[in-house]
Amino acid sequence: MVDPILLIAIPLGAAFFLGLLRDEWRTSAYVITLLTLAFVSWVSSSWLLGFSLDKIAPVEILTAGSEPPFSINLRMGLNESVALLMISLTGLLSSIYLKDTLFRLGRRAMAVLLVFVMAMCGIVLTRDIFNLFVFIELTVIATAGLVLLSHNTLSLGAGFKYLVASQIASILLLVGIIFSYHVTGTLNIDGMAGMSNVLIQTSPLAFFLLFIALVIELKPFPANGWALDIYESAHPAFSAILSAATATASLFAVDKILNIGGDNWLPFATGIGILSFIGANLFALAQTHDRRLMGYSSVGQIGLILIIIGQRDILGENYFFIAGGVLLAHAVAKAGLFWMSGLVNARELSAWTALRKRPMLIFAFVSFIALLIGLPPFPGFYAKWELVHVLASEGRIALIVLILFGALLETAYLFRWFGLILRHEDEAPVVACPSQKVAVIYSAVLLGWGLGYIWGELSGFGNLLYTIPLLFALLFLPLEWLPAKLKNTFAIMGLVTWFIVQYPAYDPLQLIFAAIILPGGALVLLASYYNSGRRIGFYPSALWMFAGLSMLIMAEDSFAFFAAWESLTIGSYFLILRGKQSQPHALSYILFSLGGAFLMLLGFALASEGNPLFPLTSLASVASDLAPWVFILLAIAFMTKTAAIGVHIWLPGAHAEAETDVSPLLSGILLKAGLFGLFVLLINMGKQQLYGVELTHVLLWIGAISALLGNMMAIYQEDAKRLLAYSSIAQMGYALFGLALMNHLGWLMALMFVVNHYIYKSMLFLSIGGVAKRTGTKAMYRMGGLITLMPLSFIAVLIGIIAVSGVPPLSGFGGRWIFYNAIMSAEYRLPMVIIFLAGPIAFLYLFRLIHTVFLGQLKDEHRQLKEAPFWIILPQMIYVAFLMIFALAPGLALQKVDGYISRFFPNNGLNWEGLTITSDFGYWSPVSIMIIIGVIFVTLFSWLLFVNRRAQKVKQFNIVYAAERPYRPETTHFAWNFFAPYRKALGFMTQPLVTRFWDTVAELLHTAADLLRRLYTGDGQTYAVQLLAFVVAVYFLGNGVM
Amino acid sequence: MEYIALTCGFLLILIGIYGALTQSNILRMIVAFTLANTGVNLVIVGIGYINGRTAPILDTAVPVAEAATRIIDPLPQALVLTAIVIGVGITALMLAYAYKLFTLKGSLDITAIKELKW
Amino acid sequence: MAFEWIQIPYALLTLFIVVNYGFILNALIAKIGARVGRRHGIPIWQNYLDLIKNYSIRSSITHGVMFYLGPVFRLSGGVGLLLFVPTIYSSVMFSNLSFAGDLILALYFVFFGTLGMALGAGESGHPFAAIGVSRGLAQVTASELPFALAVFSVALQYQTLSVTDIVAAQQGSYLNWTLFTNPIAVAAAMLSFLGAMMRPPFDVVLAPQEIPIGPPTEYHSSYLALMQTNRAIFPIAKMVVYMNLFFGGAISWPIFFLKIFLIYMVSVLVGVVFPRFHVEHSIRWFLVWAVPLGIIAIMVV
Amino acid sequence: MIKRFSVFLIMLGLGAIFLQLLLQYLPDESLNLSGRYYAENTASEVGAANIITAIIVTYRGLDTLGEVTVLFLTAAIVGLVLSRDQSQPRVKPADRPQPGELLSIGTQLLVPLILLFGAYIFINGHLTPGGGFQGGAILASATLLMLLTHPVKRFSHRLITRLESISGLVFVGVGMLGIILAGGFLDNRLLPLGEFGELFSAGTIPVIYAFIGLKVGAEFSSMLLKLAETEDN
Repeated sequence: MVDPILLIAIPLGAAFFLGLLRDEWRTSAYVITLLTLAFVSWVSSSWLLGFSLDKIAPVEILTAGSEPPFSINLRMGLNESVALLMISLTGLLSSIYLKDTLFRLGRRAMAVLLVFVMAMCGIVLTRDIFNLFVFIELTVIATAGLVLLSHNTLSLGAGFKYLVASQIASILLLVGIIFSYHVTGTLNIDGMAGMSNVLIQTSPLAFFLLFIALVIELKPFPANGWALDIYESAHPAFSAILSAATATASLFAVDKILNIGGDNWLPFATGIGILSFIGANLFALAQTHDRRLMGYSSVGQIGLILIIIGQRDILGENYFFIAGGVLLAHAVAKAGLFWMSGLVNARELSAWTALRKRPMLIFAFVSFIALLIGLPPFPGFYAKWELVHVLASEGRIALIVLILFGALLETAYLFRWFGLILRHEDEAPVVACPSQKVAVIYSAVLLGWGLGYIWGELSGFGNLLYTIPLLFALLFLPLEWLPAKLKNTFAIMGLVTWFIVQYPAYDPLQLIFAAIILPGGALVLLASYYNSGRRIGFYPSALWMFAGLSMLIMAEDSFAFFAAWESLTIGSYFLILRGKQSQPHALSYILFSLGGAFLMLLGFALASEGNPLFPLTSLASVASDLAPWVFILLAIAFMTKTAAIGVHIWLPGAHAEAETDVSPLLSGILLKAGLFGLFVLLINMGKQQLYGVELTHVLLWIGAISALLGNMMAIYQEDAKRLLAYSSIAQMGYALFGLALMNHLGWLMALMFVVNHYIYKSMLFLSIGGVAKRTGTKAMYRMGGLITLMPLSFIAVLIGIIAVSGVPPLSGFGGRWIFYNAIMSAEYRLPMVIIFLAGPIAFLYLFRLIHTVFLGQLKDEHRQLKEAPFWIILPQMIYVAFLMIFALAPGLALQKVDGYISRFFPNNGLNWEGLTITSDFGYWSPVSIMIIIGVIFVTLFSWLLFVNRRAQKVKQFNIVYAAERPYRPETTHFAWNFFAPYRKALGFMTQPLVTRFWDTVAELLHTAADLLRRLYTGDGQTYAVQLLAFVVAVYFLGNGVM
Repeated sequence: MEYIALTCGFLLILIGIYGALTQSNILRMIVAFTLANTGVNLVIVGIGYINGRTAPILDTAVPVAEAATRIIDPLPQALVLTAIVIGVGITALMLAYAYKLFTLKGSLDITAIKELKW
Repeated sequence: MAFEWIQIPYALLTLFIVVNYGFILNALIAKIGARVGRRHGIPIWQNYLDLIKNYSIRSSITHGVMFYLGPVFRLSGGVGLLLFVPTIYSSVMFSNLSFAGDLILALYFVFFGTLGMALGAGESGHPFAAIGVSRGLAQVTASELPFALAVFSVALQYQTLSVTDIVAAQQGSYLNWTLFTNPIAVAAAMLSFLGAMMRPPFDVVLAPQEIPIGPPTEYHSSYLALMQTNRAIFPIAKMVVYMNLFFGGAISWPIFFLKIFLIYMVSVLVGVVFPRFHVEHSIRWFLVWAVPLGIIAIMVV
Repeated sequence: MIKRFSVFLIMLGLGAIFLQLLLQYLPDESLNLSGRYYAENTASEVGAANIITAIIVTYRGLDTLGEVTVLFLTAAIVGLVLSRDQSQPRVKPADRPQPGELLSIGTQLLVPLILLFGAYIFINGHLTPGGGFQGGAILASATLLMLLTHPVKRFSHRLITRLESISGLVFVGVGMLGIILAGGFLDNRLLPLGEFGELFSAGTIPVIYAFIGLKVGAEFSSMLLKLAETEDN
C-alpha cells in the first residue's frame, strides 16, 4: 500500500511544480494535474479495495517521527478511503470537464484546483483539530479562488459573501479550538475524545464553538445565503466539487468532532438537520433557476445526512451503511446534475428541454433524480429503509414523519422539473455537447448504478439488481435502437415466459393477479404493434412497471413488497408521462403514489418494530396497540393506488391523457396492485378496531362513496377517456367495498371485479382510444354515428357496457349476483344504500358513451373514417371472446378461488355443482340464462325479419323532425351536457371539493416557500448577521446542555 | 493578567465583527476583520500564558532541565503564528476581491452586491 | 328445480294469456283515464286494431342494425322478465323458467330491454329519442332505488333471494303478506312503482300528449307492433314481481288477474290526479320521499 | 438603523457566549501534558533551542506546510484575479514624480541590509526568536521599499515564482525524505541533530526554515507586486 501521506504531499508537490512551468505550456500543466488527481484516486481506491476485500486494519500515519498527541497524525480507514475516493474522483472528473476553462486560466488555476483537492483529503485524513482548521481554511481560500473561474460580477459578489461568512466561522473555530486545548491539554481529536467528559463539564462552550463552526461549514439552513449564491453563480463543474466533495469532507469533519462532544450533542445535529432538510426543500419548490434549485437540494440532502449523524447513537453498525448510502448517492447525483447544467445554455428550468432529443442524457437525468430521492435500486433506497426501521424501533416516529415529508417535497420539485423537460410546450434548441463533458456525465451515471449494486450487496435484504424482472426491464435500455415492433415481441415473450416459469409457484389468489398482469399485459401489448418507429423509453418504463407488479405478488417480506411497490410506481409514472398533455397529472400521480409509499414504509416499520426483513404473514401478530395504526397506514397507501375517493384526483387525468395502449395498462392492470395490497393486508390483519371504530367498516364507507361519486362524476364528463377513468374509480370502489365486507362472497366478488374490470376496462379503453385516434378528438360530442364506420369498435363497446352494467346474460351480472348474496350476510346495511344508488347511475354514463360516440348523427368531417387499426382491434376481439366464455363458465376462474377463500371464510361459499351456481340465498344458472335469452331473442328477431322484410335503409336526416328538416349533424346530435336534468337535481354532489383541497395544500406550500425565501436578501452582511443569529439561537436553545 | 488579555481579545473580536457587520464599505469590513483576527490571536496567546514564566527558548537562562517549570506553554505560540499567516492570506484574498469588485462595479458598497438572492 | 320440456308450452301459454290481458287492461286503463277527464275514450279492443294496423302498414324504413334490433331487444326484455318469474304460485308449470335465476336476475334483466331500446332509438339519429332516453335513464336511477332497497329488505326478511320461496313464505293468511309483515318496504316499493310505470306524474320521458318524444319517436309499423306488444307484457311482468314480493303472489289465474288489476290501479289513481313532474323534480321527489322509507325498511328488518 | 440594532443584539448574544467562556476559564498553574512534553523532550528529540520553532517545523510541520500552502494559494489566486486586466496601457513613467534623493539613496543603502537581516532571522530560527515567516516578511519589506522608490520598476515575475516553487518543492521533498530515511514525514533527523544550540544543529530545521523564508518572502513580494501593478491602471 502507498503511504497515505502522499495523498497530501504529491498534489502539493505537483502544485508547487506547476509554478516552474512556463505559462505557455498549458498542455503539460494540464496533463500533470490530471495525472496527479488520477494518482490520488488510484491510491485511495487501492486502500478502499484493501479495506473492503483484504479486510486490513485501519492504519495510523505519524509525522515528524514522534507520537501523537504531540505531533500530527493521520488515519486511513475504510470510511476515510471511501470519502477520499469520492473526493478525488470528483476532482478528477471535474478537471476533465473543466478542460477548456483550465486551459484559458493557465497553471495557476490548476494549482489551486490541486490544492483544493489536497485540502479536502487532509480534512478527511487528519486526526489533529488544529490541522483540521488549517485544511478547512485551505479549502475556504481555494473555494474563494475557484469561484472566480466563472468570471462574472455575480460570482465575485458570491465569493466575497462567502469569505465574509467563513471569516466569522474561522474566528469561532479558533476560539473553540484554543479553549478546548486549554481544557484538555491536547489538540489531538482522539485525545480530546478521551477527555470528552472533562471538556463537556468544565467548558462545554468551547466544544459548542467547535461544533457550530464546523456545522456552519455545512451551510445549514437558514445560515447559508452565501452558499446558495455560490451554487448559483459558480462554474457548474466547481459547484459539483463543492456539492459533492466539500460536503463529504465537511460531514466527515463534523462526524469526527462529535466523537469529542459525545451523545448528548447529537440532538443538535438532528435538529439542525431537520431544519435544513425541510426548509431547503420547501424553498426549492419556488425556484425557477436550475443551479440555485440544485443548491437548495444540496443543502437539503446535507441536512438529511446531518439528521442521520444525529442518530448514530442508535444506528450502531448500520451508521456508515446508511449515512454513506445517502451521502454517496447525493454526491454522485448532484455532481452529475451540475455537470449536466453546464450543457444547458439558459438558466430557467424550462431551458432543460434542450435535453429532450438526447435519450442518453434523459436517462442520466432520471438516474440522478432517482439517486437523490432514493428510489430502488439506488443506495438511498436501502439506506432509507434501514434508517426508518431503526428509528421506528426506537420510537422516533415524529422524526420519521418529518424526514418523509421533506423527501416528498424533494420529490415534488425534482419530478416537476423532469416533467418540464419532457413535456414543456416550447422546446429549447438542442445544445452542442462536448464529448469530454458528456463522458464525465456518463461516468457519473455508471458510478451511480455501481453504487446501487454495491449497496444492494451490502444490505442484508437481497440485491434488487439480481431480480430477473428488473434485469429484463433494464435489458431494454441497450435495445432502444431496435424498432418498436421487435421490442414489443421481446416484451410479450418475456411476460408470457415469466408467467409460465412462475406458474407452479402461485397460489390461486396470486394466480388470478398474475394472470391479469403477465398474460393480460401481453394481451394489451398486442395493441402496441401499431406503433412504428423506435418508441424510445416506452419499453423500459413499461417493463419496469411489469417487473414491479410481478415481484409484488410474489413478495414474501416487507422489503421485497416495498421495493416492488416503488418500482411499479416509477415505471408507471414514466408511462403516464408519455401522454402529450399529461405532465401535471403524472406529477400528481407520482406525488400521491410516493406519499402512499412513504405511509407504507412507516406502516411496515411500525409493524416490524425495526426488523427490516419482516415477513408479511407476521402482520397478523402485530402488537395490538400498534395494529390499528399499521392497518390505517397500509390501507391508505393501497387506496392511493386504487384511487379511492379523497386520493383519486390523480387518476382521471393520468388515465385519460395517456397513450392509447397505455391507458389499458394503467386502468386494467396497475390499479390491481392496490387491490392486491388490500388483499394481503386484510388476509393478514383481518378486522381492526381503533377507539371502537371498526376500520373495515370505514373502508366499506369509503368504497361505497367512491363507487357513488366515481359514477356521478363519470356522468358529466365530455371527454370519453375521462369518463372511463372515473368509472374506474367507481369500479375500484365496488371492489374495495367487497373486500371490506369481510365475508366469503364479498371477497369472491372483489376478485370477480378484478378479472371483469381488467377485461372490460382494457377493452373499452382500447376501442375508445382507437376511435379517438381516428377522429382526432376525445370529446364525445364531436363524434357520433360512427357505428357504420367502426362496427368492430362498436361491438367491443357494446359488449363492454353490457358487461360493466351487469345486465344479464354477460359476466357483469355474475358480479352483481355475488354482490347481492354477499351483502345478504353482511352486518352493515347503511353503506349498501349508497351502493344501490351507484348501481343504476352506471347506465347513464355507459349509455352516453355508446350513444354519443357511435349512434346519433355522423359528422361531416368523419365520413371518410376507417375502422381502428388492426392491432388495436385484435385484442378487443379477444376480450369479447373472453367475456363470452367468462359469462358462460365463470367457474373456470372463480371455482378455485372460491375454494381458496374458504381458508379464511369457511362459511357460505358457493356450490358449483351442475350448471346452476347456488348460494345460501339464491341460485343462478349462466348457461340456461344465455340459452333462454338467446332463444327468445332469435325467435323475435326472425319474426320481425319475416314481417318486416321490405324495410328500406334511409339516409341520416330522413327522420320525423317537428315541422322542419335538420341539415347539420352538429345541431341534430344530442350529446353535449347529456344529463342536464341530472346535474340540476344532483349536481351538488360532485363539487370538486377534494381537488380544491389538494390544490389549496399545494398553493399554501408554494406561497410559504415564495414568501420565506425572501429571507435571502442577497446582502452579504445580512447573511453574516443571519449566520451569527443562527449561532446565538442554537446557543440559547442548547443552554440546557451547556 | 490572563483575564485582561482574554477580555481584550474578546472585546476586539466583538468590535471587529460589529464593524464588519455594520460598515457597508468593503475595505472597512476587511479592516474590521483584521481587527477581529488580532483579537483571536490575542486570545490564543493569552491562553498559553502562565503567570511569571518566560519565553519557551532554551538557552543559558533556561536550561533544559528546568524548562518544564520555567517556560510558558509553547504550543499556542506556534498556533498563533499559523493563525496569523492564514489571516494574512485571507486578508490578501479579500483585498484582491475588493479590487476586482471595484474595477467591475465601480463601487465598494457591499449592499450594492445584491444581484443574487432568494 | 330442473328444466323439463313440458315447461315450454306452459310458458308460451302464460305468455299468450298475459299478452291478451295486457292489451285489454291497457285499453281499460286508458278508458278510465279518459272518463276521469270527461272524455269518451277508446274502445276496449282498440289495441288489437292498432296491432293489426301496425303490422299491415306497407312503408317501413330502417336506420341501421341497432335501429332494427331495438324493438327486438325491448320485447325480449319483456318476455324474458315475465318468464324468469314464477307467475302462479303452487303450479310448477306456471313457474315458467324461473329455474334459470332468482330475484336478482329479474331485477337486472329489466334493463336488458331498456338498454337495447335506447340503443335502437339512438341510432335513428333523432335528437328527441336521445333526449327521451336521457330523461328516462335519469329518472329510473332515482325511481329504482327505493325498489331495490325494498327488495333487499324483503330478501333480508325472508333470508332468501328465490322468488318462489318468498311467495311461499307469504302463504296461509293474507296477514302473512309482506304488505302487512313489512309495510314500510312495501310503501317504498309502491312509490317507486309509480315511477316505474311511466304514467303521470312521471311520464315526462314519453310525454305522449305533446310532440312525439322518447325512444319510440322514430318507430313505426311492425317495429311499433312489437313495442306495443311489449307495452302490454312489460308492465304486467313487472307487476308480477311486485305481486310475488309484496302481495302474496297468486295461486290461480283469477287471483292473478285481480291482483294485477288492483296494483295497476294504484299508479292510475295517482296518475289521473297529479300533474307531471320535471325529471329533476321527480329525481328529488324520489330521493326525498321514497328513499328514506327504503332505508328505514332495511334498518328495521 | 433596525439592522444596526439587530446586529447589536446579536453582539450581545455573542458577548454572552464569550463571557460564559471567560467564567468557565481557569488559568493553568503549570504546563499541560503537551506543553510539558515539548519542554522536556524538544532538546533531545529535535535539538532545537527554540521550542516554538521545533513545534512549528517538526512536531506540527504539517500545519506549517499548510501555512506555506495558504500563502502560495493566496499568491496564485491574487495573480489569477489581478492578472486579468494586464492589457490596459500603463501610464508613462515620465508623468510620475521622481522619488526624492533621500529615499533613493536610503533604499540603495538599506535593501542589502534588510535582505541580510531577513536571512539572519530565518537561518537562526531554531535558536532565537523568529524564523522563516518573520524572515520572509522582512525580505518582502525590502521589496516594498524598492516599490516605494520606483513604483513602475518591474521585477522578474518568473524569478519570484521560480523561487517560490522551488522552495516549496524542497520543503515537500525534505518531508518526503523524512519518510524514507527517518521516522516519518517531515522528520528533521535526516541530518544529524548536531551540537545543541549551535547554528548547524536541529537536523533539517534550518534548511526548511531557510526555504520557508525564501518562499514567504517571494510570495509576499509577488502579492505586493500584483497589488502595485493594479496601482498604475
